[in-house]
Amino acid sequence: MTPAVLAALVGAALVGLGLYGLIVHPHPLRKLLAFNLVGSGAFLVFGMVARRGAAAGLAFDPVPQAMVITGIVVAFAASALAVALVLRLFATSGRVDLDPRVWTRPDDDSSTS
Amino acid sequence: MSIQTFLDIALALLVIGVAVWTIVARDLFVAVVAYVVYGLFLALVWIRMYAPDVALTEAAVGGGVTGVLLVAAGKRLDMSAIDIDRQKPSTTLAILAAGCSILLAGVLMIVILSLPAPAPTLAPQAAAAASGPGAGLGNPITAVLMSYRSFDTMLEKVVLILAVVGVWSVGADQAWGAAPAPFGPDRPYDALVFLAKALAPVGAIIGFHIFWTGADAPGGAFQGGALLAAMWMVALMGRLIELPRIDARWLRLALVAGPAVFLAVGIAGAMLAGSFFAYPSAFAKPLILSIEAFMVLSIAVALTMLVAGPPYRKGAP
Amino acid sequence: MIDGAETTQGGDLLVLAVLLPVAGIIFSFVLGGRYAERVSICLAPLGLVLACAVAAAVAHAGKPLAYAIGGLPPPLGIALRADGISATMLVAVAIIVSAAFLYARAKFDTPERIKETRSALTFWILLQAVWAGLTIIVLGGDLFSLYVALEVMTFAAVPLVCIDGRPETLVAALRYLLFALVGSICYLLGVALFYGSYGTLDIALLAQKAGPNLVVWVAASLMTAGLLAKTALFPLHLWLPPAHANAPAAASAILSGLVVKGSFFLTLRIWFFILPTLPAVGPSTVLGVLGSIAILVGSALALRQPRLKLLIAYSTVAQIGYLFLVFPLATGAHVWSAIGWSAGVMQVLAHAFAKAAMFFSAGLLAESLGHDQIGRIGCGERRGRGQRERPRGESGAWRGGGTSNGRTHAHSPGTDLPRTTTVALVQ
Amino acid sequence: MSTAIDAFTIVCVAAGVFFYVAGTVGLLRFPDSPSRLHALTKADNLGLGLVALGLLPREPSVLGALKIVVIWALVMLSGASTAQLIGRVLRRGRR
Amino acid sequence: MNDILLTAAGLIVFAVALGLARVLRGADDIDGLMAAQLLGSGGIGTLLLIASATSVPGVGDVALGLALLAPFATIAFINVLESDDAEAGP
Repeated sequence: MTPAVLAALVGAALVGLGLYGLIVHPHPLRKLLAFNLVGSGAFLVFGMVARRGAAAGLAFDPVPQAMVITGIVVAFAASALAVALVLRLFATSGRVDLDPRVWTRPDDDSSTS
Repeated sequence: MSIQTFLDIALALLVIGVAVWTIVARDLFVAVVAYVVYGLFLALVWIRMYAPDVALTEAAVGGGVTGVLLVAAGKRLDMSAIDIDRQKPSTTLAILAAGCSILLAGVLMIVILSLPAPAPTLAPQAAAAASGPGAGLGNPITAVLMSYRSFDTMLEKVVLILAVVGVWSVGADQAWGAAPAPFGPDRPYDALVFLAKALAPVGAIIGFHIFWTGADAPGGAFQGGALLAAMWMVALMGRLIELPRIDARWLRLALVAGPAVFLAVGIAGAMLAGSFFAYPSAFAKPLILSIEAFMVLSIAVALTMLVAGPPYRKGAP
Repeated sequence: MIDGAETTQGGDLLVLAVLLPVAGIIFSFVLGGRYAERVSICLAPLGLVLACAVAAAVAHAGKPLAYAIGGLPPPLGIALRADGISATMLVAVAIIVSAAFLYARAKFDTPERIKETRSALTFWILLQAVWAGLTIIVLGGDLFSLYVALEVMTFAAVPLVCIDGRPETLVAALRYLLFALVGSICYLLGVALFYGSYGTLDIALLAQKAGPNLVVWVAASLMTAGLLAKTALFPLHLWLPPAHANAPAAASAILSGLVVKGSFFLTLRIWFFILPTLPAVGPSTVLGVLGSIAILVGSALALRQPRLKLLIAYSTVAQIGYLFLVFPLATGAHVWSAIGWSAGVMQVLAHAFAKAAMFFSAGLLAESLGHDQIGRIGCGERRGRGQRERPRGESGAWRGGGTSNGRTHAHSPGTDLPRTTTVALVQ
Repeated sequence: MSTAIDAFTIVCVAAGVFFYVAGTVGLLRFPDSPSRLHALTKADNLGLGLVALGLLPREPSVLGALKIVVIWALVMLSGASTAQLIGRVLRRGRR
Repeated sequence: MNDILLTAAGLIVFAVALGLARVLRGADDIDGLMAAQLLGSGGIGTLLLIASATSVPGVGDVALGLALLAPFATIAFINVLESDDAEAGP
């Protein structure tokens, strides 16, 4: 087993682990951490694909590596947006639950469009 | 078993261990510390995969800046969130989640082991292209990002702008136009000020160095931009400088500079080189480097503004 | 089958169609204030003309248009392509987005004496971003570009949901974001596996290479699962109703009419364009069954909603179910496959237009009445301002029932036939 | 000559590893936070410093050597400052 | 020689990773932070050793980047732990 395949297996495990955290944690920031684990697991799979594609004097296939770099930046942007939403939610309501049961049904109060 | 294999396996176990810790940690702060540590180990894994570019990006963006973002958010949420954090999930949910996760991870592992060998690759084409007349760059990743997949790279910069717009959009109406809430305390400790004064300029130089070598060696606009963003944030935490108002014209210009220049060069390519996003072969390298220079600026500003959050005014709801 | 990585006649139009809204975002952001609105209004007709030109060129050529960006053909480069369905979608997107621009002018204008307001600036930029994302999705020829386009759309759609800043909308937006992000990552994993198997992400090249093997099945399943989360097919529909019902009407129209179609369109791309050779009876049956359940569940829940916009949002859940019926209908080489495909495309268009129109109408209604509680849209209020401002045609058939038993009855226009039928059946 | 350099490297790196280990043991075993902080700084400064010193002669280019020196200097700078910051937080009482 | 350096790298990583046990045992936040900082400097040392022992280009630059990021993260975390000023944190 090459280091790359090993890393990809770790990536698969991370995807599973992150998915678990995503489902189980009620706190949105913990969910976000779990999402980041899933993301980095997926990137490791990409990394293996890149490393396996070593050829022509290059130690890796640069195309998937470039994609990983793009993906990391996008995942960060997503985290930042989610954090902003959570903080605003907390500032306006004092809660951060995502559970719909916690919230009074939105139909009952104001209904501006 | 060679020493390297042993190290690889041990590193893999460490990564998984820290990841588990991130998930099961008792409170948010510890989970975030674990996540930053995780980012560090992950960077080592990327090094072992011969991917220093990714390692640097992962360490800077994945671990460092994301960690700072989350820990600052945790502080804002204060203790209030603890009651839901302490909630134990129901056993059914936990078992269901564990089942799904194990299934997904298992299937992925099987598929990973059954990928075809020899692996298909674009490395030969990319190698030829990177040293060829098309781009003239020694770093094939930069060639791919800036030339062959320039379209994706430009779009990804647009995503960053949209994220900034999205973050700003959750601010209060009354605060619009103001600067985001300041980083750090009003009167920082002397040691912090000293560190910020010493670190920020040196770090800025290193950020530029990493961007500049990116043309021919690992590094590039993303990594350089992320480091510059970190250094800007260090200076902000030491209160050496203050955050700009979000309606400042220069800030808006800096945020769009990267994609705008990219777009302009791309459209110019249609007239000068016969195709959108094509570079005239004589000017490929200088053009790419100048686009990257603007991208560094945009990335550094965007990352910082994303961490800084929406505009803030005392008393605004 | 689409062949060719080479740029065809008229391929420039595709790049222009993509770059137009992207340039709009950049200009709106820099100029700020009321210029964001002006830029949007100016670009909309241009986009419409470009979309029509693309459609005309595709019809004229009788084969797909293609453009290799940078003159660098796939697999290393990226291609944009327009075939029949993408040209149709492009025109539909341009029309509905233009309509939303016009509709939103009243609510999201910047007052004279104020330099810039939060909701106006962000709304116009985000709406253009949805437009950009959808354009790239229908024209993109590369799976990774499509991933970035999906993200463009997510990043635009989520803040649109919570643009008015109430806590309910923030929760809805957060849940939407989490679903969408997980969907993106699943899609990305599939992309990695495709690249690992075939060394390319170009849709046309993959179509030539991909065959039925384990990796392809898992990759396609992961991507489909991710896209289903974004499309809100049952059982992943939970995020949709609160998100779509709480956004401003112009945004709801775009979210319900177009944004969910973006990820649905990619599902079509995967199964009918990349993997047409797969014996896909199994997956198409699964998608068909999920679609059927979505129709029943969505319709039933729609009937129980006390608010007009929630009702319309649940109707979207049901209508998404109808969209997925195209999979069992058009898979394979049956006599009905071609008709099934056309019907599927028709349903995409019909729902896009009808649902956008319904949200526009519901928005006007809510604006004039000050609420959108179905029970209170009664006879008493009919003679109010609402009567005068009610749009012609689209929603003339709204009829509020009594609230005596807490149950409300509402009829939707004929374009939303299946739902009306369900309503009738239940009644 | 090369053997001498190798020996120097090995000695320095081994000493560096020792300080890292010592720092960790200190972190694990010392009774209170200020003494743990003390252990931490030893690992930071001496551990990394010795490793860097050992690797310096192996570096073929001047730029590479300069990089190592800069890294060392950066870690010294930040280690000293953050230790002081941590100390202040400790003195003020914890969360 | 390279194997020796790599072994040293491995030793450093595992030594500092043991420091994490401190946090796992339920110490307070400051201890967690110190463990993380120790890991940071251990990571930099490891990267320097790997850079010297293997032919992967650019590892030195990664170490340089880490040397900048470690204090950045530490300062941010300390900012959070200081609970005196109400007005802090981005």
